[in-house]
Amino acid sequence: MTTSTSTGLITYREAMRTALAEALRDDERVFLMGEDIGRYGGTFAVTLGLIEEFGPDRVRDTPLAESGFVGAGIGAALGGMRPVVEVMTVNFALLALDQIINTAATLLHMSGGQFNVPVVIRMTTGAGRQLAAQHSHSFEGWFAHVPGMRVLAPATVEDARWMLRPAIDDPDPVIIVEHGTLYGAKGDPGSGPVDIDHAAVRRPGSDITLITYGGTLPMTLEAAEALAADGIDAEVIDLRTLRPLDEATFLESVARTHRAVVVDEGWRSGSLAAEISARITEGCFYDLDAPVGRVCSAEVPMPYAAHMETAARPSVDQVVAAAREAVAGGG
Amino acid sequence: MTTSTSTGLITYREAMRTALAEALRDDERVFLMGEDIGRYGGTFAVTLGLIEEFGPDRVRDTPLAESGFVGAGIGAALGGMRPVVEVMTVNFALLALDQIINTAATLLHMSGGQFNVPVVIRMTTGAGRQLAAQHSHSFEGWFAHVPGMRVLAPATVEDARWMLRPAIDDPDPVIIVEHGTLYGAKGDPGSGPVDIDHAAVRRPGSDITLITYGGTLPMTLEAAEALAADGIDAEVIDLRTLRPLDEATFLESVARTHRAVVVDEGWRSGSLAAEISARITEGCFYDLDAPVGRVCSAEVPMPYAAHMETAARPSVDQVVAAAREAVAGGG
Amino acid sequence: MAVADAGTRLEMLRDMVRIRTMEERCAELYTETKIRGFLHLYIGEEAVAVGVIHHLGPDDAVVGTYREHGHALVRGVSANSIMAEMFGRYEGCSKGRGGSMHLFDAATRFYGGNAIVGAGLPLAVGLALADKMQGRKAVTVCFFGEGAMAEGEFHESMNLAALWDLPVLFCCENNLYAMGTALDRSESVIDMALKAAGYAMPSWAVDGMDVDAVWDAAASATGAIRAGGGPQFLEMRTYRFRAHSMFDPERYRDKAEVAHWRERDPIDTFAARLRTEGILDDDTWAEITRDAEAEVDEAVAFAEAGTLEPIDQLTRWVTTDPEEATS
Amino acid sequence: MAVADAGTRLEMLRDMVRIRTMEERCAELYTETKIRGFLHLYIGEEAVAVGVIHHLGPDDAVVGTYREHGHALVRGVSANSIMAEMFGRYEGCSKGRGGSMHLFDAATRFYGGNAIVGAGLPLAVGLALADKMQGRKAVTVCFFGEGAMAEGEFHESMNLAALWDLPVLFCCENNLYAMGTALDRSESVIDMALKAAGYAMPSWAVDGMDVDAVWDAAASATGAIRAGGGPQFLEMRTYRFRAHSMFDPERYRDKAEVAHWRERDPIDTFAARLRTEGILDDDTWAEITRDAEAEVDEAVAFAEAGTLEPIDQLTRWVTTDPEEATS
Ligand SMILES: Cc1ncc(C[n+]2csc(CCOP(=O)(O)OP(=O)(O)O)c2C)c(N)n1
Ligand SMILES: Cc1ncc(C[n+]2csc(CCOP(=O)(O)OP(=O)(O)O)c2C)c(N)n1
Ligand SMILES: [Mg+2]
Ligand SMILES: [Mg+2]
Repeated sequence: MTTSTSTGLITYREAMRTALAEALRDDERVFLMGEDIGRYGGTFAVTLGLIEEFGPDRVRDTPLAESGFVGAGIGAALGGMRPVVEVMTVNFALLALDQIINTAATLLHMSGGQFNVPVVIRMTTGAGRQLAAQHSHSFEGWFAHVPGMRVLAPATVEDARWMLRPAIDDPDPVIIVEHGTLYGAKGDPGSGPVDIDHAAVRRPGSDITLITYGGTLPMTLEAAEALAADGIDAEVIDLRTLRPLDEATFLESVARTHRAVVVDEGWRSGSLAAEISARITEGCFYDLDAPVGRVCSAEVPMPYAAHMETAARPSVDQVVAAAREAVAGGG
Repeated sequence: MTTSTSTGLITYREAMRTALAEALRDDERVFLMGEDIGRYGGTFAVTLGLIEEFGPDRVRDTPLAESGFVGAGIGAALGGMRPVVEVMTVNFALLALDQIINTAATLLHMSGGQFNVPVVIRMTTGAGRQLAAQHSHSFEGWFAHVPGMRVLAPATVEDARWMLRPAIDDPDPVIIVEHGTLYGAKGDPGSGPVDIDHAAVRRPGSDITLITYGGTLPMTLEAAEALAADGIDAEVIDLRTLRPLDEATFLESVARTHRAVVVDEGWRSGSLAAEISARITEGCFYDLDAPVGRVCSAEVPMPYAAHMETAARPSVDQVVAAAREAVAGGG
Repeated sequence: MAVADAGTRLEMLRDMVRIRTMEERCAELYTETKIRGFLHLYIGEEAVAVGVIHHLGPDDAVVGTYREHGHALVRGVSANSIMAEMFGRYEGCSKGRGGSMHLFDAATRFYGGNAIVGAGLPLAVGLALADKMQGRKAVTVCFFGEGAMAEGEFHESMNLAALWDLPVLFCCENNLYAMGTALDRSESVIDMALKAAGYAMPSWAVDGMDVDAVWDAAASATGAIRAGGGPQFLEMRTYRFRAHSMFDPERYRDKAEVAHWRERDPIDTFAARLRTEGILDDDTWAEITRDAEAEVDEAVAFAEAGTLEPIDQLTRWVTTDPEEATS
Repeated sequence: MAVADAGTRLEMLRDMVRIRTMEERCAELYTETKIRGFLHLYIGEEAVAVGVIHHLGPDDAVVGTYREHGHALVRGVSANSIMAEMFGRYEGCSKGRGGSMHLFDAATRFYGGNAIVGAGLPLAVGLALADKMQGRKAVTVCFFGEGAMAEGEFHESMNLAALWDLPVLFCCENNLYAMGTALDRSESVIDMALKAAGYAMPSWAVDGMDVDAVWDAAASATGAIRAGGGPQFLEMRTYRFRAHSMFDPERYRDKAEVAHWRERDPIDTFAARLRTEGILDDDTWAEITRDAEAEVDEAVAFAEAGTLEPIDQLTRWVTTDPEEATS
């Protein structure tokens, strides 16, 4: 089912699929649930072929009822299963937010430690495919606000391949956000496991720290190359886990580079980028040579027209400009 | 219906009620809708007596169906009415988030400017009444993240009295968050109108800027008094409007005082306080003598037990300590 | 069954052909990447939009889904502005901000173009509430798929409309699939008209492949609503001939099933009937198809010639320019 | 109607008295500010929890609401730990983190204590799904008010349970009001048992003031579920004698209505019936009430003597201590 090319490179989509198949094979308690994950083959083809191998009970198509089936996933987790629930996009996840926030994230605490909720909830996030204002937003920062959950944002094929296992093993609710533009990306899946407690330095550098996650990692790396051509050696950090934040990794980096720019596809006001900025201010203010910069989406519901959508999203140019400004602005 | 005491002071609850009654009286298109706002008298007695004066059509009790009746409010706004919808608490508003975010906030844009949505949605927020983890959170920062909406947080009796009118006149969706601990607070309602575009300096000062909104304003003012006794003259800014943020007011203040602490009852990670901190870094980094401090709620679902709930929420002592640290830490 | 007059029936045939012609072209244009994003075609279901919307006047309102090109076109939104919208042009009915899934038109009270399944239902309830509170006699028609009926918002909206006795026509387009999920895999009871009983709402199941049947049922339902009978529910039994969207490889249904339904093509069968009845002849048919082609040709040319909104307008329409408030 | 044996019926009487006694005391303790937050009393509705839960074994699960003291107590959660919870003590069944609205107990599979109206329903569906997938024969009972039935989650959960044929007993406690909203102001159809028909789920309306009737209906329903009959729905027609919560001035109903229902007090009427049948005498009654008082006295003393969790434990149980994972 997984198509490994001769080069050993696979797509992000295949990596997720391999991980899901492996989980289904290794652990009887695991099952998948979501809209059109079975007979349709998955909206983004991530679950393609799994129903044939594992059957309709374990690759369970659901009605359109986000609150109901996410809640049922939470209940099944309480009942000893290890559900991996797919919500097509984070935009639709708003319909299930009550269950995720008011039940999954609070139950352990409200029950005084009696009931942990080992559910995994996967969803696509982000823009870039001209899907307009009801399919393109990036609400993962909201999940990262909520105590009681872990939030993962695999940005590489390797993370797509290996983050699921520890997510399933986590006794608490885990949200996995997959940027829609990454599914076709190819990469080396590595041989696992990966650690979901730490951010990763994707490119070491000494002049400035660029901090990002998920869908904006590729363009941030591109920006770093462009900056290198200019003699600016940027370190690129992939947060990987949006909650709990591994601040040690980025604080250590910024303490060395003295400058930082955060790249985040969410709208700027109240973005996850704001939190990173605030933490840097709190954690290494006296090391900073310039204010922490932010490159975020324009504060507009995502437009359909290609040129407008592109204009609304963070771009390589914006990152380069922000980095140059930070480097110029400091001492 | 409104009980004005001889001193001219009224409660925050009475101020809201007076504003609602006035709106119903002045504009035929205005109607109220929500759970138990009519015959019950309002969960927090804000709408007490209004059904008697305006009848059950205009003070419309709804079934328990947050998504349905909030969506109906949005539709009624499109249809030319001026609905003021009450959702009992911001926690329950998660059930209606899809309608608020994916419809109300995007419709004007998706329709290329054709359909604006003049709906007002009121809700209680915050902890302090031992209502535990499903009734006590502060999600208003999430609304402040979303383009297309205005978010108001009246913290004083005067704002409770006068913010509704401009909210109803606003052609776009407006969220009003009312902290549950404020309803009984007494104050002078003033004679209006108030301006909903600007933050207010509630206490001028020169040594440090304390920035807050809503339920934490009273304790921040208390902290300022405690600091004054110590010789630290704190300026207290009440944001009032959480979106769009009036950054000019707080940036001007911080540029003068060189230090800032943000007080926000939301959980720290991804809080509105993070946004304020990031904006200050961006807007007056070189004026700052110390990192911007944050005093937020502990990152825990709100506990029931009084001592634990108190410990989880921002306190005067924490604000004082953060302010002292900022003053000590700087140049 | 009451049948419309010959003129109206010819108009309905014409409208079905217009939709079909426009959408066949959309599919091509998608392949040519002129249209992007998600594109959901209505081909096979034309009788539903046509038979219902023919009963509406200018004061009535329509709430649609992301499969709404047909509804928009019959409602009176021009093919030009629809096509320009899909091309992402400023001349589009949503100024290029919405695309295929978000057609809007204030002039015809066409309220979308909603791509959150089920989310249009509460909106329709609210529009009808506004009409009722303001003493207007309008009907709000809400179209939604049978898949949407599993969503909580369906239930909440049906209850509110019935409880408050609102002038809404709930129009379920039961095409048997929600993406790849067959109705019997998503509903414990597949008789959708029956569900309305739980809200004491009058309901009928209608052959959605027959525009005469749709017209008749919608005549009764809109008539009842206008007479103060409160909300009504119609289950239109229909079928989509094409994939759910342009990304759908249709693994979940077999070709024979599609072929079987194609035999009931709402255009072919209706045209044949009109011929039998002597209402349609070769010349008229040729004219109808020629006009439809011409309309679409013009729309494509219009869209091609359309302009791109300047990027510096990006944050326009996030909030209302005070000059432009409409509601 | 099948009736339980005399011993069981006496136990049911005893359990109703235990609930009543505990809750009358809660009301006093609230006035004394020993209990805080929202307090929702079950007084008047005791027959429902008692008649249903008497059919459950240790493997079964219960999902309740914020009006759940009675369910917890009959399910086997000790009065001590319930009272300590309401006092905010570490010895409480939720360690003082939950309070009155959030009683939980893993030992008896008591899953709350949910204060978002309707939110327990999907949870119950999931618990039953887990049982079914793991081949366990358990029943999950989900209690909810008639007010919750207007929420979308009710509809979504009913459909999922029926579609997947899950072992859930949906138990609607129809006390005619949701806070101050009378049923006919919130539902277009007020026959709640009828709604289950929309999901092809067997359902009955039951006199919820008569514990014999509840016991009998629950016997059939749980029996059907255990026999593989899929989900069942019971509408328990009951009434709350007290206000919705301690803040409710009860403007929405008149005293005569309450008085009328009080004549049907489930404890008084059942005790009278047992006396007539010679099953209950003065001595037994005295013992039952004395025991209940003693149990509550002890619970209050236990709660009073309970400890406050150290504040440095504040962020405990936000995420799971790896040693403590349970599910
Ligand atoms: C809330 C939500 N969930 C999922 C989707 C993805 N989705 C788009 S269309 C669709 C199927 C809807 O089926 P139905 O209501 O029957 O309408 P049809 O497409 O058949 O016309 C799905 C699952 C969505 N847009 N919104
Ligand atoms: C989603 C949500 N909306 C509103 C509330 C406030 N509220 C608490 S109980 C209640 C009434 C519920 O009525 P019903 O379901 O009939 O149960 P009862 O209280 O009568 O037992 C309301 C409106 C809530 N807790 N959750
Ligand atoms: Mg369908
Ligand atoms: Mg009730």
